[in-house]
Amino acid sequence: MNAAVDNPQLQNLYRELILDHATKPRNFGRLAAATHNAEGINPLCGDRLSLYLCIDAGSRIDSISFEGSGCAISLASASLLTETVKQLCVADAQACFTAFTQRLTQGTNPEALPAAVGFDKLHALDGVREHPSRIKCATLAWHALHAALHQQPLTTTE
Amino acid sequence: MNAAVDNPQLQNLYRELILDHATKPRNFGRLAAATHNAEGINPLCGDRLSLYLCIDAGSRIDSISFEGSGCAISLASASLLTETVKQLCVADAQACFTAFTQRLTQGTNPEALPAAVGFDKLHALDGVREHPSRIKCATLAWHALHAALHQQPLTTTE
Amino acid sequence: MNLPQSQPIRDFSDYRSDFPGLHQTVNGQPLVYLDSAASAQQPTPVIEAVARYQREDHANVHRGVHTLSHRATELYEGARDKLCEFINANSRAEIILTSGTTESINLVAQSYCRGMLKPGDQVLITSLEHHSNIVPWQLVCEQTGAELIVAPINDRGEVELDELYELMTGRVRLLGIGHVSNALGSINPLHDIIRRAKQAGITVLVDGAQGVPHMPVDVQALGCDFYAFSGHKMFGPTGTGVLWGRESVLESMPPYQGGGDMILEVSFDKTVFNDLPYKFEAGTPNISGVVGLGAAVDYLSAIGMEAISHHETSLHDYMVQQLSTIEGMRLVGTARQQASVQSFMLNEIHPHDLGTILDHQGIAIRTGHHCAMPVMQRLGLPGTARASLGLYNNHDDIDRLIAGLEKARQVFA
Amino acid sequence: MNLPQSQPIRDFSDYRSDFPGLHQTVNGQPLVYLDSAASAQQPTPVIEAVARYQREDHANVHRGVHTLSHRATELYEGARDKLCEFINANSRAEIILTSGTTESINLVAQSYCRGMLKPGDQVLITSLEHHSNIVPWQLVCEQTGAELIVAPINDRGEVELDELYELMTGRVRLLGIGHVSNALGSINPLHDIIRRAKQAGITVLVDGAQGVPHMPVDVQALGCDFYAFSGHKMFGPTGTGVLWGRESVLESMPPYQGGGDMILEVSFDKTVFNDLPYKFEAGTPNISGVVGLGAAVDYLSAIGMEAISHHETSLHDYMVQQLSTIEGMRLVGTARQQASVQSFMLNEIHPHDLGTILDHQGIAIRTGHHCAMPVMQRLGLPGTARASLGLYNNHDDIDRLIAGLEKARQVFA
Ligand SMILES: Cc1ncc(COP(=O)(O)O)c(C=O)c1O
Ligand SMILES: Cc1ncc(COP(=O)(O)O)c(C=O)c1O
Repeated sequence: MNAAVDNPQLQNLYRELILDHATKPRNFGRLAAATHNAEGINPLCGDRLSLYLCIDAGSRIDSISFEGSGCAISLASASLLTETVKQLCVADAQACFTAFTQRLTQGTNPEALPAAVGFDKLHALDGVREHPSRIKCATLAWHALHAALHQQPLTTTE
Repeated sequence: MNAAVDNPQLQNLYRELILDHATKPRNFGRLAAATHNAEGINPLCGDRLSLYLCIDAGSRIDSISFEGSGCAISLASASLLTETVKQLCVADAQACFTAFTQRLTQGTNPEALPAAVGFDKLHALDGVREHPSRIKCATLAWHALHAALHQQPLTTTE
Repeated sequence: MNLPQSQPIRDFSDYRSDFPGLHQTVNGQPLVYLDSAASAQQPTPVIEAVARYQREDHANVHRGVHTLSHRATELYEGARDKLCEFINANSRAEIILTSGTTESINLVAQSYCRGMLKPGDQVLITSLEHHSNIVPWQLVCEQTGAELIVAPINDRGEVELDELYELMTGRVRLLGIGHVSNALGSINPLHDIIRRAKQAGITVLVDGAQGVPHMPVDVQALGCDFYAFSGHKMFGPTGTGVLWGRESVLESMPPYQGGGDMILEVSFDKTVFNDLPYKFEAGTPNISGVVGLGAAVDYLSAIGMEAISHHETSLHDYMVQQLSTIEGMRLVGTARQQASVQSFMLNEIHPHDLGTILDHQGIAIRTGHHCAMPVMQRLGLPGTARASLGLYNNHDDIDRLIAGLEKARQVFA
Repeated sequence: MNLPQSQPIRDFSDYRSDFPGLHQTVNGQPLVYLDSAASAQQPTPVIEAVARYQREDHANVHRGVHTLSHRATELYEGARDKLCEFINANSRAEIILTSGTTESINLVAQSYCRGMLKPGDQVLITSLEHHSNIVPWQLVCEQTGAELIVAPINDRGEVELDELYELMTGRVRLLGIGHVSNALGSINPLHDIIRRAKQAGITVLVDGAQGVPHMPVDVQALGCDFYAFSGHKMFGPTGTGVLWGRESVLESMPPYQGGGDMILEVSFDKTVFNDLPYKFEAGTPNISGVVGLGAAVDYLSAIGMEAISHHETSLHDYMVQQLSTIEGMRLVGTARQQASVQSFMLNEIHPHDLGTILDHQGIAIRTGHHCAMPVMQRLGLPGTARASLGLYNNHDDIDRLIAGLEKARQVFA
């Protein structure tokens, strides 16, 4: 972000990492071999993301991708999500969902997460907490993850 | 009216003549041989009056009656109406309708009415002008007259 | 329970000063407002909440990313949360914000019943109902070929329970019943009635327009499926109301009106409706009104509905006792359980004339059929005079009413 | 017409002080409100009219004999008279008071269309419409088996008139068309469109939600059959709106909702509906809201809709000119006739992010699909950023917007 942006709250929202993931999302595209998928819609802004997962016989998320359009916050969050839960078992991914959404909506710190989980990067989204109208953007992909894990093909953040 | 009633506006509304006609309405009942009739409903209070007329070949109101239930103002007005238009020709009765409703709603004095018309008694209802919510009571029977003369069987004051 | 006249209900005298509408003269006399069943006066906190919202917080809700829109949304949705707690709904998804009881009932008639009723089916109501709990069912019965059937009332103005229960056959698909009669004040024994209806597999809508302002309401304890009420009768703004519905029932219903906010996605091929409660809230809602309604809930909750019910019951007892002392008085509606409303006739004086004579003395009552013509037909009356109470009324109001009626007797002596 | 930046529109600067909502800071900056198309701020006379009504005049309308009820009725019906004059309706019977544009359109879809549409019939709309002028027709078409057909728009955001006229065959029973697009600001050439529709025997409903606040409207001159609009977009309270309908058409329609006030007489055998406009106004109306709407009409009339239209047109021209100076700016919606609204995209920045960055600078715009998803689909956009004007906006607001957008460019540089 250009240093000329003087507003600290704004800087806190659009951190380097967020802008980086938003403009160069990781794991972007469609997984042809997906075993699970879900679509998330944020009616607030009309954003929609599709999440694709390959879950192997051992209940591990073997691969994951997303596609769709959205604001910087929802794209960055989706991109970070894919990095975070890839290679996790379903239960750990579910724990991530709970930890992340609680952190954003209630400000609580995640309870002891399994060692396998690399949660720290997600703290880049902490600035969203000060922007209540954007929390749904940050949680959209996560709700889609939750829906996919529970085999519900469509979810919304309303 | 009991002289103990000290309120002049109230005295002006419930004059002796009004109370007399309300408690002993003239020409009350149904005219079996009616050639014209109409029913008036005042949705404000649920009052309903039926007006019956015998109009002869010469377009004169040979006989007239009314029945129904209503407040003192609407009963007295209906009773006075029957006395006023009985024996008038249809055109004069229509002129009475116009004169009376205009007097109540706009406060205008009747334009020169035909000599045959005894309009003066109706001035007993002048007090109604100060009670806008009661004007519809006083005009109910008159609207029924208008409807009967125009062969419309149902009218309302809404 | 008859309170002696000398025992003022102290706690409530304070609340009276919160209602600016009460502190005026009408026809030269201090106003006595005994028409709360038609619409209640509003306390300053409600009036101020609306004005403050309009001055400081207004923007459209739900779809805005800017600060004002967010603030408006928080206030609007915050009111929904308050209402949810106030009637002990299971979830905020069950609180559908409408323009009033009438719209709430029409919503159920059209969205729940219209697609479901078939010729031969029946909708059951009682003779006590307000037109708003009659005409929507007449319309949908006419549209579907179903039949509207009506349980009778007795001379006291109570629903004849035996006959009501007899009518609850397998053909009945919905029972629409009032909580409290606005014409006669009768409180229906809802717990028993709803239990019997549910045993017979009947969906129950309660018209709570006259219930919510006067007593604690717990929709889960009642066990009904729908409960409808209006903001303006519970000291909130006009143009607001609630349809509470059981979530599973609401889920099964198609939307009522189409428009903004009730959709997730619109294309010309397919439209995906939004989740509850938004599925039933099309278009820009009455935001300022709902904010005021939230303030009304706060106001009532702070006093406590139990206390309000107790206060009004005492006052109603006193009113009945005092009215009975007047020569030529006929009380209309003498149900064993009554709330906040008393209808009556005085000698042969038409109610409309009574209303005018009382108005001249600054006393506001309602006269006529009270939108309950079938009640009047059943009792053989063209209408009644009706005095109805709110939490702000007191013994003095009743005494003024009694004196005013004495004067009316003289006018027609 | 491009005004040089140095020429302030003097007359209008005074009105700004009438709107308390504009005089606050948001995120530490003086508020710039550019979201009037979603909902307008209210001037003090409107806010005061509502509060005064609630403090001094409130009671239920129409059926009361006492003074307050009479006063409330006069105020409520007085507002109807003002609205009648404001849009030059032929008679007050044609002014149906609703909760907003959305309800107005649903009323027509259900009451006018539902009983009349048959399989094979068509309802015609355009791709420019707001969801409130789409979904009600989808619902009624699904209910009746009729077909919803859609006239396309071009890249500028104008309805393709040739194709619209070609679709006006004998099968079309109703045309629903917006006056001004809330998403793109396009003004439809209503006079020509309505003339062609009437020649083809088609009933025309105009969605005037974005017309009435910004220009003179004369429903008789337009020649349509229905005209729908909302109070909250014309500086009045939420929860209010109007359906204007041609009297003969309204007469022919069955009631929409059932309840109090819309009936003359209710019995279980037969119910007689009330005359216009009451036939379509069931239940206690939004009295305080309508009183406020009457005050809004007075306010607008005092300024003059011609003057407002002129002011906003100048300002819109200035906004377009200034926006065009920004690097990476893409104007969305460039119809030759445009009013009060401008949508745009800046570089690859998602509108939602733009909205947040502007909000941080105290600038309120709307972002997203603006309840017009088909427009977005047609233009291949997920949504837009939209700045919209009201009579109170000025050059400074535009300058602040431009500066704010420059900052957004830097954030995403
Ligand atoms: C063009 C248009 N039509 C209809 C509507 C719906 O109006 P309301 O939400 O007030 O019912 C709007 C406003 O959102 C609009 O801009
Ligand atoms: C028992 C009852 N039901 C329904 C209604 C209708 O309420 P509203 O007019 O607020 O829609 C009323 C009020 O008039 C009522 O008293």
